[in-house]
Amino acid sequence: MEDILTLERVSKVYEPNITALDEVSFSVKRGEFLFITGPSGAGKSTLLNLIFRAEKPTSGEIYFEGRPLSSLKKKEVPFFRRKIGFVFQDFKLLENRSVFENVAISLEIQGIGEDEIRRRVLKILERLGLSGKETQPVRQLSGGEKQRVALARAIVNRPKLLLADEPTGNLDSRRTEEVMEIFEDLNAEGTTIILATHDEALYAERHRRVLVLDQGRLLNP
Amino acid sequence: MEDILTLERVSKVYEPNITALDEVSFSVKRGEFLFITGPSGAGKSTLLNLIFRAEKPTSGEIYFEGRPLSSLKKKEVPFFRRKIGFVFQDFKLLENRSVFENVAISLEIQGIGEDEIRRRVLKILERLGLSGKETQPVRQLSGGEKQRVALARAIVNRPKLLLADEPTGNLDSRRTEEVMEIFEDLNAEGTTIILATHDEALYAERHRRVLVLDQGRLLNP
Amino acid sequence: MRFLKRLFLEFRVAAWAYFTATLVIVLGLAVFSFFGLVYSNLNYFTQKVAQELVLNVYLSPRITSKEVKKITSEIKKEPLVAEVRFLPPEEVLKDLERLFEEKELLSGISPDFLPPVLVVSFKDPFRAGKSLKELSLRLEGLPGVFKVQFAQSWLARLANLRRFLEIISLWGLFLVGLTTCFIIGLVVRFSLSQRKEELEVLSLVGATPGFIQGPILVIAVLQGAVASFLALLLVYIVKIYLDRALLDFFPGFQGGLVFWNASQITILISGVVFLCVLGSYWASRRYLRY
Amino acid sequence: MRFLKRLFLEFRVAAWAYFTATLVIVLGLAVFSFFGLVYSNLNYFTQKVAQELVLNVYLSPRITSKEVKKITSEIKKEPLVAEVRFLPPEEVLKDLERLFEEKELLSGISPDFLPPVLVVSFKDPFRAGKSLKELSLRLEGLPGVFKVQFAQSWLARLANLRRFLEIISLWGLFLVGLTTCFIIGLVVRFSLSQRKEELEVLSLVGATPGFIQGPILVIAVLQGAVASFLALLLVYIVKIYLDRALLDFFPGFQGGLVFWNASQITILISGVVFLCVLGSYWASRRYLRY
Ligand SMILES: Nc1ncnc2c1ncn2[C@@H]1O[C@H](COP(=O)(O)OP(=O)(O)OP(=O)(O)O)[C@@H](O)[C@H]1O
Ligand SMILES: Nc1ncnc2c1ncn2[C@@H]1O[C@H](COP(=O)(O)OP(=O)(O)OP(=O)(O)O)[C@@H](O)[C@H]1O
Ligand SMILES: [Mg+2]
Ligand SMILES: [Mg+2]
Repeated sequence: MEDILTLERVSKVYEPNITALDEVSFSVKRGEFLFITGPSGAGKSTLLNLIFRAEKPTSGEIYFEGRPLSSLKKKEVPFFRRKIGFVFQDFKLLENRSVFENVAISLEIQGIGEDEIRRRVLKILERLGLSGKETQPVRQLSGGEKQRVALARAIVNRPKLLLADEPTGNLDSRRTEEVMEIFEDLNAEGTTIILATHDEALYAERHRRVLVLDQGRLLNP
Repeated sequence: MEDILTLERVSKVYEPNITALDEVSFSVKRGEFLFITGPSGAGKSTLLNLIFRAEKPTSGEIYFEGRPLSSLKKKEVPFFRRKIGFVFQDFKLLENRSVFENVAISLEIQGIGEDEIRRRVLKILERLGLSGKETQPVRQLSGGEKQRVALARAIVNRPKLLLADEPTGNLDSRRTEEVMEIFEDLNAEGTTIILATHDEALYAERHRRVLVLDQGRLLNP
Repeated sequence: MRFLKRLFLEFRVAAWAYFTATLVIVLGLAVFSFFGLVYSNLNYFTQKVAQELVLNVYLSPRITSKEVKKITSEIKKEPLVAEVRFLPPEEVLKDLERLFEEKELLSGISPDFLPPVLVVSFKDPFRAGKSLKELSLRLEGLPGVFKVQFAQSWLARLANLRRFLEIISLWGLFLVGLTTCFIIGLVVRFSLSQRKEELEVLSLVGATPGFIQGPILVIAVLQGAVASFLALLLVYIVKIYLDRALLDFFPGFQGGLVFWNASQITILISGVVFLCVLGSYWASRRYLRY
Repeated sequence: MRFLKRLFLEFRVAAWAYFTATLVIVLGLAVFSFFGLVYSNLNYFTQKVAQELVLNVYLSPRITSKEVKKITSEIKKEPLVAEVRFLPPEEVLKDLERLFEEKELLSGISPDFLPPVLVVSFKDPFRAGKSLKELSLRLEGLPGVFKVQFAQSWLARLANLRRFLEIISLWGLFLVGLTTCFIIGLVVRFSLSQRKEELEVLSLVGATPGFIQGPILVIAVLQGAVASFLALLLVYIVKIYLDRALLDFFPGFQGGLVFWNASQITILISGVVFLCVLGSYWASRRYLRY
């Protein structure tokens, strides 16, 4: 199978002297389920941000479906991002909007019909145990509930690539199991998944490729 | 040993009909190390918020050192809060200020001398692996780094009671070990600790009292 | 339909910010248009007062009516002149008597001693004012003209007053205009900066700039239109009040103050709308992350 | 020392917000104080022009100087009167000649026909204006007074102009004042609402309201003082410019425009400081969580 994503000697340096990523190179095959792990501050979130083009690398190049991200024009960025779902570590939800609106937003921007949106959003909310919370503003949710809303928003539009940054950090073990099951289902349907986590239990016994980052360097390329 | 904290049939209802806590009663002895666990949305954070008087219970009474919190005047609240350290689940840091300033703030408000502040803050930052990050603004930190800053701020003024809401959710296992060690040390020095978490590994094999919340109700009072 | 819903949502989420921002714009604009009003009315008012000022051309006594006609047509050729009126000596005496408000004072004067007068009024007294001296010299050179005289001191005084008011109003208008522009821009920016995170998040989940800014810009248009309409309404109410108040002081006062005309109103409203849209556009653009 | 450090920190963290807020306040205030200035100068100016208006008391011809003295002292008793000047008939003729600007016109009039005149000037012509008619009737009743006459129409015209300007300036001042207060309050609030979370966090870690609000309020004081100082400076510069400009139009103009006096400046500055402090206090209080 061909590569959906390729990183070539990607570095990210924050001024003045923080090297968050140091010449990272790897490829991800279409349909792969990849774990990225490493201690706190290793550069996991930075790596996902670069892939999502929320930030630009200091040097090196990232290819998505064969196309270098540096060649993306500003106008193309939103359309590029629609192909990718991102569960942010700090959720990045619209705090004053309802749970439903937060999830629906990623379908609305694509001009999908209202009924279709309603059906898909309610289905995913139910699967994540958020039924009954649809109209509650996100700011009133518990930490775990917010995390699940962020997850719902990332997967509701069935992205080609799912980036999940610590998606179970606020969830109890039963919910974590459920979420991992959802990930496995999505992966089985063809979604490529990159999951950043420090929780060894998540990838243990799963026999997936695991990349280990430490101080911005890839320990097992 | 006498009770430092007593809850009597404490309920918290969010309008219109969310019962976050339902007649919870328990006591905490001075010097105890208590775990509160339960699934996402069980009411753990709500419980800690009520003890900290960030919110007021709908009914019931909370006694801290024998004094009912409902009798606290507005003017007394800040002085009450200084006796308690709180690691918030969403950190609640000053995003635009440096790591040092964020930790120092809880000493500054008490009018402690600058040298003393410097000494204590640097010591705790070192112990939490944040040396070298002192001048970095918090908004630039990684998730786990933020969590450790929040922790540092909560314990730097050696509170009588430490409330920790999911204090290791963003930390890798080695850091989690270190943090738990710090908690044990503090507890050994006499600090009462209430730690809310969904991570069973945290309290397994520790032989501490564990309260289990589910849908706002205490399963093992 | 869909867009309308999003518009409504947009408004609902930030209703307070939009409301206060609009209020500030209304007040700023009201001040601005009020002073515009003052400026144009002062202009109009002094103009009208000055209109009463005339040039008196004293003719030689016992001049023939043919000569008078010739001089009259001569004067009428001047581009500034609006009207020329002939006053025979008897009328001049009556005028003098009116001036002194008592006949006995002038009982020693007989009409024979008095020259007939041509009373010349001007289209634009203030513009005329500048070249009046020149003109009067020229007229004095005409045969049959005895003496040209005008209430120069009063005209000068009025003209000066007008210049003074003009400079002050223009400075005021400039200051108020600058402030209004600045405040509109800033308020729009402040009210959007409160939604920094929202805009950031929207741009991160793949919304196009058009999708995010669309409702914001449409609301900016509405905001600008509503604000300028309200401001004009407010000033119009003040104008009506002033009209009444003025009737008490100027018994002869008629027709009311001058208000902005249709094209000025159009310019004002579209200027404000443009400012709001531009402000919103720049402010919201800052928070998009592409 | 410690507090100063925190003050500096406070400023550093929110420098942009403080800077723009101050700028808005400066502009709003400049507009306000500019129009205050205009108002007091219009008052002063029309007052001065009106001062030139006098009441002419024509006396019976061939009146004795003793009678004149008696009438003069009689008139001087009136509380409104500033000065009484005696004009013998020869002077009256000269005045008339000056009015007509040509001796020949009045060649038929001999001084014997003309009465001597007492020229009465007033302390406050506009206040006098209202009771002038009454006064002139009373004076006419005095023995030896032939006729009382004054340039009523001009005085009335000027008085009306003044009333008109007064009403307009007062409305303007009111509108600008309201707007300025409102904008200061809002801008202070907006700039603090951007720091909502910071204030919330501080109150959650056990800081007292005094600790949190102290630097904010001190900065509000500085902000108000600096803003009103800059606004006054700006207006003062405009005033200097206007002084120069006015010299061109009013050749006799001297001494410059009236500027705010010390006590007015004090009131203005302390009012603004008060407004800033009050606004900051209320705005920051909203975000404390106790
Ligand atoms: N905007 C920034 N400016 C400066 N330094 C930054 C910035 N963002 C991240 N860093 C630094 O880069 C390093 C990597 O951060 P990153 O967020 O990628 O870590 P992480 O692997 O996600 O850690 P965690 O598990 O704690 O979330 C950290 O040391 C962090 O302090
Ligand atoms: N301000 C609020 N208004 C309405 N409902 C609220 C509010 N805060 C919390 N809730 C609800 O109360 C319930 C308990 O919330 P709480 O934050 O205490 O859960 P938690 O046990 O901390 O969960 P987690 O492990 O996910 O953090 C949740 O269902 C939440 O949606
Ligand atoms: Mg991270
Ligand atoms: Mg919680």
